[in-house]
Formats: sequence, C-alpha cells, structure tokens
Amino acid sequence: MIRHTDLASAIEANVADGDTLALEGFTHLIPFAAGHEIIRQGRRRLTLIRMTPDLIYDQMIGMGCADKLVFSWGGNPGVGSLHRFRDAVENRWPTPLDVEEHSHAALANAYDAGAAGLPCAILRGYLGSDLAKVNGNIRSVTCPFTGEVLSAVPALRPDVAIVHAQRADREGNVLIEGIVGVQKEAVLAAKRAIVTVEEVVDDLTDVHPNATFLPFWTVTAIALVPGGAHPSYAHGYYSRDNAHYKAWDAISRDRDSFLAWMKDNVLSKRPEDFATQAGRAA
Amino acid sequence: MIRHTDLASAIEANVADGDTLALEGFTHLIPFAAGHEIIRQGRRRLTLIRMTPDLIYDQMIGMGCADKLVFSWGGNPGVGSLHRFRDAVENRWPTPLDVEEHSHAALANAYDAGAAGLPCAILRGYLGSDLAKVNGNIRSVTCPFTGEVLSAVPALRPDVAIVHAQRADREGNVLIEGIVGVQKEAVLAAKRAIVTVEEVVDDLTDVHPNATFLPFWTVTAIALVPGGAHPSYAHGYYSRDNAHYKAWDAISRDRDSFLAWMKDNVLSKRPEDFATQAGRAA
Amino acid sequence: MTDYTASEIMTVVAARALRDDDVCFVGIGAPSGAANLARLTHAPNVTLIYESGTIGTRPNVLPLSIGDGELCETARTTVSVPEMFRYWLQGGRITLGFLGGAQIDRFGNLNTTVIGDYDRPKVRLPGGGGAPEIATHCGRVLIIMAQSERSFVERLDFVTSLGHGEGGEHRRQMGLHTQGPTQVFTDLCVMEPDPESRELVVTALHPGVTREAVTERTGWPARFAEALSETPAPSAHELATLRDLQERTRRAHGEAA
Amino acid sequence: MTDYTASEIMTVVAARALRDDDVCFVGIGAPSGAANLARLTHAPNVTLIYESGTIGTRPNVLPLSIGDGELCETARTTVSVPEMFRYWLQGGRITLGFLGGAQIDRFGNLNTTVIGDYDRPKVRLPGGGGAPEIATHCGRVLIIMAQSERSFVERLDFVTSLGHGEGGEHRRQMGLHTQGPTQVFTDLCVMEPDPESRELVVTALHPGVTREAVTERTGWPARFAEALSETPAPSAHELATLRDLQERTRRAHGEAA
Repeated sequence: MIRHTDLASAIEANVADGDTLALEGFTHLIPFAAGHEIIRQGRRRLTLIRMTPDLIYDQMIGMGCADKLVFSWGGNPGVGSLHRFRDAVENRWPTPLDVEEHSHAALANAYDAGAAGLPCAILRGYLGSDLAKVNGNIRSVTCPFTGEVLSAVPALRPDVAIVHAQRADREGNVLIEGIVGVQKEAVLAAKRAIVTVEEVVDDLTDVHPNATFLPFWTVTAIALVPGGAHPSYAHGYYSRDNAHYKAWDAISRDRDSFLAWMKDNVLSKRPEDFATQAGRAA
Repeated sequence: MIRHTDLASAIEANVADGDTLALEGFTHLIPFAAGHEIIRQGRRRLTLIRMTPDLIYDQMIGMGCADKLVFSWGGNPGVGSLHRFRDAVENRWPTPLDVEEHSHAALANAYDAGAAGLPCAILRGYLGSDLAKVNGNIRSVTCPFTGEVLSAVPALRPDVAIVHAQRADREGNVLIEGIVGVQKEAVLAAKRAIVTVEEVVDDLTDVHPNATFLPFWTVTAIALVPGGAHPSYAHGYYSRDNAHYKAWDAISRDRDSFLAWMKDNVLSKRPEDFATQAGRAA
Repeated sequence: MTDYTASEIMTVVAARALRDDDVCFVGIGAPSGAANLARLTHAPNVTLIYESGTIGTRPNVLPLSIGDGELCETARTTVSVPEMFRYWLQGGRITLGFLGGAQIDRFGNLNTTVIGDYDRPKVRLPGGGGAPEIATHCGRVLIIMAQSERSFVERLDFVTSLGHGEGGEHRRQMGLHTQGPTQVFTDLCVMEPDPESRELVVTALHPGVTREAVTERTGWPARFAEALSETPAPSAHELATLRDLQERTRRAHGEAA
Repeated sequence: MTDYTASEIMTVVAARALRDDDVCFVGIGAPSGAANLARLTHAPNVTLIYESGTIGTRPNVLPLSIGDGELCETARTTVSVPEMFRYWLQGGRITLGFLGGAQIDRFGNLNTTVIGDYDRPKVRLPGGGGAPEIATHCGRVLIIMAQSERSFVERLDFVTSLGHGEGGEHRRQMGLHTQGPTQVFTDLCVMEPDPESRELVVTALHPGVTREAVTERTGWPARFAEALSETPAPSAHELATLRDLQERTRRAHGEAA
C-alpha cells in the first residue's frame, strides 16, 4: 500500500458514499482540508461522528454530504449556532439529518471503547438528563460488585477516521502534540485512517518518549497538506483563526451566502490553497 | 498540609497498619526506598497491590508486613521465582498470605477504573482461563448492545498509592517520563498519594505539554530521595541494577540469608543511603 | 467607580465565588471570564481546567473556543479528552463546575438542547457537551445566566443537565454525593437553593435592582430570602482587571483575521 | 557450523516464524531472544512491543526485565500500561504473541500459575501476567518451551492461558476470531495444531532428533505428521548474530553490578 499520497487520492481510495466517518480534532487540528476534499468529491449519505461538529461538519451538512450526525455539542464555539446544522435539523435543508446525541463524556468513552476493542463503554453518565429518553443508544449495565447502575453506550467503530497532525516521517509514523483530543482513539477505533500533516520529516526519533504517536501500521494514508487545519490551528505552526470563526456566523446564516462562500472557497479550491489560508508561505 | 517532607514522616503520617497500599512502577521507578521505610516502621497486616510484586514486595512479605497480596505476575523478571512470596504462599512463612490473583490486563483496567471513579472495569479477559474459578472478584457483565459477555473486575481504590518519580517542583507538581506504567492511575485511584523523587526543581514549566504530570493537588506528600528506586531505575538518572536482581535469587532463597541481608541493607539503613546504592553521589 | 454594565456585575460576582484552592472546570463565555477574573484578583492559585484537556491553564487573553492554543501553551499539562472526562471529571478531582444554559428551572436544572419538541424543535440548541456530567461530578456547580422570563422558566422543554432534580433530597436519592448548583448568578441577582426544598431563592439583589424587576423576569413565582442583601458593587480593581482582560481578548481575536 | 546447543536451535527456529510486517508482543527470556534475532536477521522492520508500554523497540542488548531502560530508549514511543493492554492488545493491533509456560497440554493450553492444588500449591509459579489476554487477542501465538515429560503434560494443573481449549472449534465457539497457537517450538521439534482437531502434531524434528526422543519427552501420546520434515540447521549467520546478541547482553547485565 502507498502510505504517502495526495489528499484527493487518499479520500478517493478510502471514503465511499454511505460510510461512517469520524473527522476528529478537539478545536485543535481539525482536518478542514480533508473535509473540503470530501465535499468536492461529492460524497453522499455519510454518517458523520464528531464530539463538536464545528464549522467543518456545518459545511459538510450544508453541502448535503450527510444523512446522520453523531455528536455531543453542536455550536460555533464562543460565537453561537451552527446555522447549517440547525437548518438541517429544523427545516430538513438540504436534506433530512438524523441525529444521535450524546454528552462529551459518553462520546469520549465510546471512542475509548472502540480503540480498546470493546463492544461498549460504561460511565457514570446522563444522571437525571433527558438525553437517555431520546437516544436508544444510551442504555445501562449493573455493576456486579456494587449493584450500581451505570450508563452504557456502544463503542464507536467508524469506517474511516480522519485527523490532522503536525508531522509524519517517511515511514508513515505520525506525531500529535498539544491539545491531543480524541484523535488517537478515533484512529485506533477506525477500520481505516487518513492523516493530513503540516510537515513530512526524515524521522521522528527526537520526540518525547511519551508523546502522542501513531505507528505507521495504524495509518492507511498520509497526505501532506500544510495549513490543512485552518481555520482551526496547528500548535507550533499557526494559530486558530478566531476572526474566521466569528465571520462564519454571518456567512452561514443564509443559504445563498453559504452556497456562494462554499463555491468560492471550497469547490473552486485545492488542498494546496490551505497553506496560504493559514497565513503560511505555500 | 506540608506537601514536601522527609520520607519517614510521609510514611508515618500516611501509612497505618491494615491499610491497602499500591506501590507502583512497572519495572521502572519502583519505590524501593519507600518500601524499606515501611519495613523499618514495622507496618503490619497490609494489603499490598502491585501488578508485579517484584523484589520490593518479596521483601515486605518476607518481613511480615502483609497479610494479603493483589497481583498479576509474581516473579523475579528474567531470573525466576520470588522466594519470599513463594515461601509465604507455600509454607505460610513468616505469616499466611491471602492472594487475589488477576491478569495484567485486568489489574491495569482495575487501576484505570479506580482513577476514573467507576466501581468496576470491563474487559475482554480471562477467556478460557481458570483464574475466574479461583478469584471471586472476576465476574461478568453483558453488553446491552451486542449481548457479549465481558469480564468485570472491581476498581482498585487503595488507601495509599506510593510512586517514585524523576522530578517535583516546589509547589508539589510531579513529572514522570519514560516507562510510565500505571503510576498515574494508581495515584488518581488512591485516597492518599506519596511520591518520592530524584530531584526537586524550582518549576516544571519546561516539560512536554503531554508529559505524564501529576498536579500538586493530587499528591499528599513528596519526599526527596535520590536513588530511591534502586535496584529498579530512573530514566535519565541511573540504570536498572540487573546484577542485583540476579543476586537476589540466592539472597532470598534461604530464610536466614534473607533476614541477614534485610538487617544489613534495610533495617540499619536510611533513605539517604539510596543515593550511594544507585551509584550516584549523595 | 459605579459605572458598570449588568453583564460586568454578573461576571464580577460570579468570580468572587471561586476559592484559591478550587479546581475549576471552566466553560466558554461568561464562566471563562469569571474564572480568569478570579485568578487575576483574589484567587491567584486557582486551578483552571478546560474540557479540551488543559489543566492549570493561565491564559493571558480569554479563549474564544474551549481549546484555543493559548490554553495549552499556558497550561501545566494537557491530557487527552477521554482522560479529561474519565480520570479528572468522573474521577471526582474537580471541586467546581460552571454552567449556563438557554433555560433554567426553579431547581437549577438546565436545558441546552432544544426549544420545543426534541424531534421537531423550534430551535435546535448546541446540546449538552460536557454539561450533563459536569452537573453531577463536580463538587459544586455555579450557574451564570442573564435573566429573562424566557430563560428562567416554569418548565424546561428538555432537561439536559441535572440541578436539584425535583428538589429536596432528589440528588442524594439518585446516589449523588456532590452538591449540585450552590449559586446562580444573573444580571439582576444571586439565587441560592433553599437548604430543604432546594428551590432557588433570591439571596442578594445587585445594586439598584428591585424585587419587582426580578419577579418580572422570572418565569416561576420568585421567592426572596428573609435576609435579602445587596450585592457589593464591583470594586475599581475588579472592574479594571475585567476590562483589561476583555480588551486584550478583543485585540487578540481581531488580529487573527 | 553445525555446533549449536538445543536452546540455540529452539531460538533460531522460533525467530524464523516472525514476519517482517509482524507487530509482535514479546515476552522475556526465549521469546525476547527469538524476536530480536528475527529483527537482526530476516525481519528488520518487525515491530516489537513489550508489555511495559514500549512500542517499536530496537534494543542493542536483550532486556533482563520487560521494562529495562534500553527498551524505552530505543522505542518509537512508550505508552502507559493500561493503554498498552486496552488500545494495543485488546484493541486487536498485535499480530503475533509469544508465550511459554511451566506446563503445556496437547491443545496448546498453558499453565504458569501453580503446580499442585491452587490453594495449597506444591510450587507457586509467577502467574499469568499478560498471558491470558495475549493468548486470546494476538492474531496468532507462538509458544517456546524446552520439552520434557514434566512440562508437556496429559493434563494441566491449572489453565492460565487458553490455547485451543478442548480442541476443534472451541475457540471459535467462545467467540474468538484469533488463531491461537500456530506453532510450538521446543529444543527437540516443531509442533503445529492439526487443522481439524487442533491437537499438536510434530511437523519437524531438529537435526539428529529421533521420534523416540520426542515421544519420551511428551506426556501425551505424541503424534507425528505424515510429511515429517527436518528443521534446517541454524545458519552461520543466524548463530553468529544470536551469540553476539547474547554476549553483548551478558556484558551489559554483568557491568551493572
């Protein structure tokens, strides 16, 4: 298998209509370039999993890629609503969107269980919350030692996990530093994993022994996409574009302005354009 | 509370007869100095938890500190038996020893569950093994989604966790690097935590963002004991004394030679002697 | 220096409730402002934790998101998100949680999920995020919400996060040993649960606020404590520190455009 | 160069069973020697994992323990022990496990717990350690054990780790999708499970070893494959590499005194 490839080939080879996808990155290292490539390739009927759908899933939902969303917090952080997500749930535009809604704790545990090869996760969760009433995937188990009733959620096992990372080496090992989120869990829980990176280096021998590290044999494809997390950010490379997150509120509020923005900034662009967008030299 | 203290005071204030203790460190960073101090202070009827009892618990068991051992692998790594452990189980010398025996996977999960505030851990474990027949703390739960029967073990919640670490700062934050084992889990699962360290530094601001780090408010007492892991080792400070591990086989095989060695090397020594033993300047 | 906004006094008064030895799980928005104001004034040693995994963070500007780079760069350590929710929150290591919501009821239960019916909502809100478990696992919970009849409601459309449930010993009966909401800070007043019924009672009015104003903006029959006090106005130091922080924040977020 | 010990040929033949793309969970002792010999000869890219959390380690000398500093210093990364057992082993990321034991039965089940009765054992052995889950979660399992009638027994005193259970489709019926023991390497021969019954069958004799010698040192009626072959003797390169490794190891462990 060719591990190092270009982003378009990586998506084409690994993401099919109807797949279950997890594009992860908890505020940090959100794989925007990969999401845009999926939109350009016109994937449909995807089940999208993300703790925080963020702008990337707002865009994919608004462009009609998804028919189901598994999530735990669907807002524009510090700004307000995700208008495309709301429009899909409230008005079924551009297409109806099923939602499976959890808490952060439950989804984090569900990724952990997926990585750990378990069928489900148990947690002290959802106590007194109505979420368990509207989500059939929130069940319970009884502790065989104390009799305590714990919440249970199914392990997440996406077909494809997609993450953005700081660096990969030639062999295909990947390094993630800073806010590491649930990326390791998402990759290890998934059948296939695509990683976009800021940089490819000769080797990764000089890193901290306990850094978050994905060995080459856990990764299906790696694509070099400098700036590929913009308007999210890459610790050590570029900062979060908070102004863009604020601007998204107005862009996305209206269907036409959203579609116009997507045409200019996604459909007619290429992965290489992210380097400029992130304020870095191409 | 005085967080920085000397080892004798830390043990005296935090370890009582009958307590449940976890001295952890997976081959690396085993808190030998703390174990020796517990022996010198004559603690009795302890329940000792460790994945690998190693020489430290062989010594504590042989000196009559414990009446129960919770463990998963009780050998001298790469050498053979732990003779004092065997003598206690096979011949009840110097006192009978209850054992609660698990696999590594189960104990690692049990520490994890303890740190995570859960009453039990679930794992795909013990399949086809007789261990579940002789240990009433190996039970099962059924996954409410797939119907799969999973093993369950109770979470570990020691009264005291004791670990050795490379560095602490004045405020009491602790850094562990290299083979990090289950130390973070043991500390977070325990009611009280004692940490011995190679070095106390002004601050720990220059460390990797994702290094294993225990904030000061998770630690009860810190004692500076250079060399305090010898004959185990401290990554970046000194190596494992493999020759001593080999020599232990002959020392410990016989009750009298064991007692003589303990008298000369533990009962009549002080924590300060570890610096020399570890081959470092005092 | 009595010239302050309703939002400023809400933040300042909430900040005062943090203790120097608290380990605080901070949410974005008003909670983040209040928590950092506390750190910059009377609680310099408070440990601030954001759900992105950053522990002991000391941001120079307020983050826009829960995971801005500033949080990691100034943190003592950063752990993975599963570890944050498993070892630190569920593990009982957090003394104080901060929550807000679109709707609150008289027992401090919160709705951040939907307005209207869940399956065909009038307004789809962001959802629970960390809140359902923050509400049950933190030692105590502070709530910050601007007050209106629309948000302080007789009955929630959806219970996202537990407050005192149906009141009384309800939390205890569910097996919880944490305190739940101990104070609600609004732009008008401070409310605290009655020790027995756990119904929220107004214990302090902000300077110049009348009982009538509070009653009018409360969707249930507002109750007032017998010993109703007046909130001490923000001090010059509190206000200056808050405004400096917000001004630094505005500049930082604007510049990133 | 036909001058080698029984232990050497056991290690060399086991080493040959590792593939360059294997991810191998290595135990201390003979497995560690065999796995590193493979890495230093035909499988330079093999990933070696030790249960201490070290992933992709390339030790210059053999570790005495599962967690010598050498392992971490030469590893690509080191994870916590819970992560090792949860994400990597139970997560199904390990293609190959190496086990040994005090007793083995004809279906490759292993005892490393006790000789005699569990509650009043004649010999208290070290116990299971990682083995019970290595046996079930690795893609396939190799077993290395010096052969004797005392260790290759009709009936185990205690089943610590599952091999093929009671044989046939037993593993599959338990819900396992991993292969279990695929080869047993002894100082006399190589055994492999019969494809149907899963009983261990001798498929190759080491040079100079007779069927009678194997039968004598097997506690059950030993079976031999129809196409019984002779193990190719260790090559000069294999032996020299193994001896260099062991000599470096002896020097390193001695010096630490």
